[in-house]
Amino acid sequence: MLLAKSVASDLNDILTSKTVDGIVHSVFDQACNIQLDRNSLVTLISSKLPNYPATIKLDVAEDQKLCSFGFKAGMKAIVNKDEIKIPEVCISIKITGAKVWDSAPLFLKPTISEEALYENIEKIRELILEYGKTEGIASILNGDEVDNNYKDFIIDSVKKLAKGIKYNDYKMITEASKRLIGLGPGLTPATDDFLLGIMASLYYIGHYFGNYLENLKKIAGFMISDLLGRTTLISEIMLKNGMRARFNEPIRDLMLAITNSTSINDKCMKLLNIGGTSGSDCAAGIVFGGLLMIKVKRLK
Amino acid sequence: MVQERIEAANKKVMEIILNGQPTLLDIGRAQEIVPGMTEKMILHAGPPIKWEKMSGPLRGAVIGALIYEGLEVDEKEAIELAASGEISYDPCHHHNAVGPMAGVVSASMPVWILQNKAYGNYSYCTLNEGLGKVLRYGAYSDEVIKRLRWMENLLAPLLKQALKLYGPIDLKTMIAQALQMGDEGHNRNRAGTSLLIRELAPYIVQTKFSEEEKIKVLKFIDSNDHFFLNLTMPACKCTMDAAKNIEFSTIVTVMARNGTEFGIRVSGLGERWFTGPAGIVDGLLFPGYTTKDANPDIGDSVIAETAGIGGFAMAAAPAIVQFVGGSAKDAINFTLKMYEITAVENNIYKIPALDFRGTPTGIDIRKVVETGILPSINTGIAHKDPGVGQVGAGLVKPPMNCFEDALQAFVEDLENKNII
Amino acid sequence: MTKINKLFKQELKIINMGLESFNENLKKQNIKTVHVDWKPPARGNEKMISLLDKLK
Amino acid sequence: MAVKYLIRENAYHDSVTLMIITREAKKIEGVNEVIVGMGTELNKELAGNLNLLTPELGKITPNDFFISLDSVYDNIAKKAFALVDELLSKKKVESEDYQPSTFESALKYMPDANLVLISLPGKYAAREVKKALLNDKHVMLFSDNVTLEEEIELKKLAKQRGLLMMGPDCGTAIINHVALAFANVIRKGPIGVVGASGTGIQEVTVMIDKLGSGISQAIGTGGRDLKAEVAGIMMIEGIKALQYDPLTEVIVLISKPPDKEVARKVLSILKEGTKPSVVYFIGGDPNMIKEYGSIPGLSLEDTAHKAVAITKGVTIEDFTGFTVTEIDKIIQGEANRLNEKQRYIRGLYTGGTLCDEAMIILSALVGDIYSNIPLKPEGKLSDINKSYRHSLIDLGDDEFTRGKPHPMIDPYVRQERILSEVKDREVAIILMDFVLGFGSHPDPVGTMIPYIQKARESAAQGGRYICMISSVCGTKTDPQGLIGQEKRLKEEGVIVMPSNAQAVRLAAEIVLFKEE
Repeated sequence: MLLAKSVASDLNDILTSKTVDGIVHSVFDQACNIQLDRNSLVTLISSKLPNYPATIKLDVAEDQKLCSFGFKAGMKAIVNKDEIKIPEVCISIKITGAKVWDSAPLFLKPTISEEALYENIEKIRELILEYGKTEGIASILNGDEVDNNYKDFIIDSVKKLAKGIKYNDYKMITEASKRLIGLGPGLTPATDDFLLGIMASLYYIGHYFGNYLENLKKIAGFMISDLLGRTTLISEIMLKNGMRARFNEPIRDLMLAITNSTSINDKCMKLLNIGGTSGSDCAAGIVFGGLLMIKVKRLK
Repeated sequence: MVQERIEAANKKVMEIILNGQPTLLDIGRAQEIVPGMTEKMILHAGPPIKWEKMSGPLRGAVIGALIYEGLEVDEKEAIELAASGEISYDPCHHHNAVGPMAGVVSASMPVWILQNKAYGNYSYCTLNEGLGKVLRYGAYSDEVIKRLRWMENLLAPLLKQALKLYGPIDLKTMIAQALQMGDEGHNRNRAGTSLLIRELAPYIVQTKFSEEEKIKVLKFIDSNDHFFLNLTMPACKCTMDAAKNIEFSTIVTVMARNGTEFGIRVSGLGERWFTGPAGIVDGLLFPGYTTKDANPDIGDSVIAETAGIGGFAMAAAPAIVQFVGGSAKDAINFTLKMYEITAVENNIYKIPALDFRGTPTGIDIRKVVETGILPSINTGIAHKDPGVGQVGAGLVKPPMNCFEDALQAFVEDLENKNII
Repeated sequence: MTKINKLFKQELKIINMGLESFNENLKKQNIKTVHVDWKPPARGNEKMISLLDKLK
Repeated sequence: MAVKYLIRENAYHDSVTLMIITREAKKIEGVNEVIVGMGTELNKELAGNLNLLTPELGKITPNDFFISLDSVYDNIAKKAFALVDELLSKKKVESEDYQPSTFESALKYMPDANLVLISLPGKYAAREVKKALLNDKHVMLFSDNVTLEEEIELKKLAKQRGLLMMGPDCGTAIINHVALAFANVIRKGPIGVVGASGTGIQEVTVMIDKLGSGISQAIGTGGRDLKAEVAGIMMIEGIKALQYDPLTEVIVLISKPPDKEVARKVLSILKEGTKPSVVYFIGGDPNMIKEYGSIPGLSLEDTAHKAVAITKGVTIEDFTGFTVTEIDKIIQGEANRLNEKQRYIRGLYTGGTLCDEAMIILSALVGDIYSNIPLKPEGKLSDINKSYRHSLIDLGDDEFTRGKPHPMIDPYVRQERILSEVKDREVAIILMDFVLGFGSHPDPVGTMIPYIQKARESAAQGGRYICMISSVCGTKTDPQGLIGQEKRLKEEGVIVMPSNAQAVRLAAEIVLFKEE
């Protein structure tokens, strides 16, 4: 029997007292995804990872890898709000009693000047180029230096997306985003992470400039209005959560820091360290979206 | 021809071992429960041994047991009685029982009662006394005796009641889980003890004892990581016992030490012991002690390795390998080496770090002799003087001659039967 | 095609028994190897070898 | 443009792994472009832009993993996909350092092993070889002290199962360009070698490499293969394999003079084949070789020259000269520095076959040679530790190596020996081989230099100059590096010749020049 250390608040909607069957969708060193139906996933993560929406962090040793429990894709999982059982490997995970991690957006009253905000974003750009991984699309921040198939492939769509947001042209947003979903290797293709970063900036920096959340949500909604079947299930769910302004802990922390603090290095590095290129791709989205929102300020 | 016979016999033995279903049923008083147990009998760990040959910790434990039983009141008289011939000594293993370190069991002691549900046979083991100065390390001071009485008068009855409320406990699953939580089932029992407490706690609370008593019992179990060891051991014992006396089998069914000698029994060789001098444990000594303080290897706990856990499952418990200054990789290699001398990979006991490979199970004396690889055993180190207690923990190996002698006897047996 | 000619087309995968330096040299050439920690059977004890042989 | 692809349905891999795969796949020579990812529309479109999309790839879903690459070579695509599989299935646990205790157990860790390299004590070796053969594994048996009966039994078994059984006492082989035991890093090329002598194979393959060509395979047979009792079982199997091997154009055979009947058998097998061959029976009769239509080699170097000449389609000529310019000047210069009494050559060899070859060349030029492994019984040194007249010593022979490492691994014997040789006032020339490659000492020249210096000093104290001539059996790509090793010898005033044959010839010329 394993104990859950924390559980994301949004799982309240997914995990109920009714016991349902799911299947283990995929297993990695630090994470194991359990698919409940076509549209929902519960992700078990090791205690080493930060909190994410829709995840349950397990109370296991830091270096304990989840694949070491014997989980394999395709195994049956029996799930309710108290417990997840994977009978094939005799493991049950007790959820009751775990700390709830509130994955809801956290908007604070901005405390820094626009100039400081701009500097924060520039700082992130520097950190990405220095410490980030540019094999994904983070190299988009760096002009033409890096030869990268992905970057060349999307540059026009990225520009179009910027234009769409700037002019509040929903059709343009949808069309551009469509050309940006699901590109790149990995479970969360690089462009999806990038879009998630843009959404984070859209919400948090949009909020900094006093935009109504409803309007921001509308744009985010159009960004993923043609999502279905365009990317992996995991990525799809990640983007849907992003649309609802639910981001993982490092993104949320970084966004709060950008709009409220002048020391962002730690928070940014934490994000950059996520996944293969995911963290860097997402941070690139934050920079891109941030600069865009500074330009746009108030949505039309 | 003979090889096929051996393989077939070993296959049968391994089926029995893998199918074993050790289950905790109850607690009872040794004299009433343990077959062949009498008032003036003392059971001990390892192969048979006379009082004269006993090492310090075993003697200490015998003295303590005599005092505890009220047969004699003081140390001097107890020693006289112990040597008088009036007391009969017998290995735990001759009574379906096992005991850690000195392994001393006397008539009034409470014992766990286990049954191998698959084959119906029983096994027994005392309750673990905790750490520090304890009888199993040969201590017999007042506090030791007092604790034993408390165990008899409160701990055992309370747990018995809780068990009655709970019903039988499937120990195999619990041990399997413990292995996945960093135990190896011999020298690290933290996970197993925790699992046991978790299962029993709600029922302990429901017993008809006072709050204070319940708290004391829970605290007692909680304070002792090795509490579960005294369940792992009889679980292994009843698993292995079901596989004894299978003609032509070269699988080891018992390994045990009495502090002077190391002994093994082989399924195809019946009740015979093959013994050699007990080794000195190579390991980490607690501050203030040197190897000179260490008693030779002692205890029945090596039944764990015999059944495929303990040192054989070292890869599951990298923390343990620190006792011998090793790394996590060494822990894995310790386990991998044991596959060289065992018959099968366990179907239930699995090691996360080896991608859930089953633990190496079923020591084959042929493989031990042929490869020259000895079983590697995790164990505690007792002080050589009675009453001092544990001075360290580490790794030990049986003497090679046990296996060589057994092999020779095995061949002679077949020759006598005109099979070869 | 003989097994030798088949071998010529395969990636070498080598079990090394004996000198460990040979194994190291193979590893330097990026060859997959398993080195056997070989010991004389029954530690060279002739009596034991004959007993073991009787059981074969 | 030739697109090869691999699809795995419902397979999920983390991006770190996929990035590594992309990177590693791109590194493979012959792979022009590669894309790895999940089958999303955009990934497929990108694949299309890179011309890496096939109709099948077009059908996959975002939850399918794919890799698509452009390479005209089937085998390269296979290699890339094998790499992908390997990277994807890489166990998280590093247990590769575990060393199983028995052959049987090793098989569990590497069931698809195809070769077993055995260097156990000879007494135990046969038993393990047999197990390997019965499990259909090819064997290289480095161990000696395997009985002739065992050798015959094992080779028959190998032949019956179609397997290689190189050895016993097989010091050198290069299979699929992997150096086994003592062997050099040799270029790939069209020449296939079968040899019954370790350093013989080394010298020939090294010369082939130095001449700009390369080898397909170098199969060792062990020294006794061409004895009447063994009847060349492995030599014949080796030749057949090379005849069948599409990458081999020329076959080279190296052996000490074989049993006559066996020689006929081997040569007739060569004759039956279509591939040209060069045969060097060290010190044997070249006429028989000619009779069977093979080209006889006159030295290890000449053998290499002729094999390379065949592959280049140029005229095949005997090579018995020098490739060094101004050789006459060197001969004169060295001869003039020696005093009247200095007359003899002392060869201190670590490579057995190199010593054999030296004796054959030298005896033809300067007459009687003494040795611990003499050509004729009367040339046997009564005390192997004491040289006499022209002496060539094989320091790797049993009498020197009993209980000690071979001088190619640890040149300790030669260090002492060179000091005692130069004390002899009649010694004019010290001749030395340095064998590089895997298996050999990591710096054979370096370990000798202090002793070369001491030897020079000691001679100088007696008012004498010692001429030192060497050859380095090695290539530029050997772990020790030919160029550095040669350079350091030259810095010590040691003459470095491009082959053993030329080194020996030079020594002879100097002595002869002086006598005139």
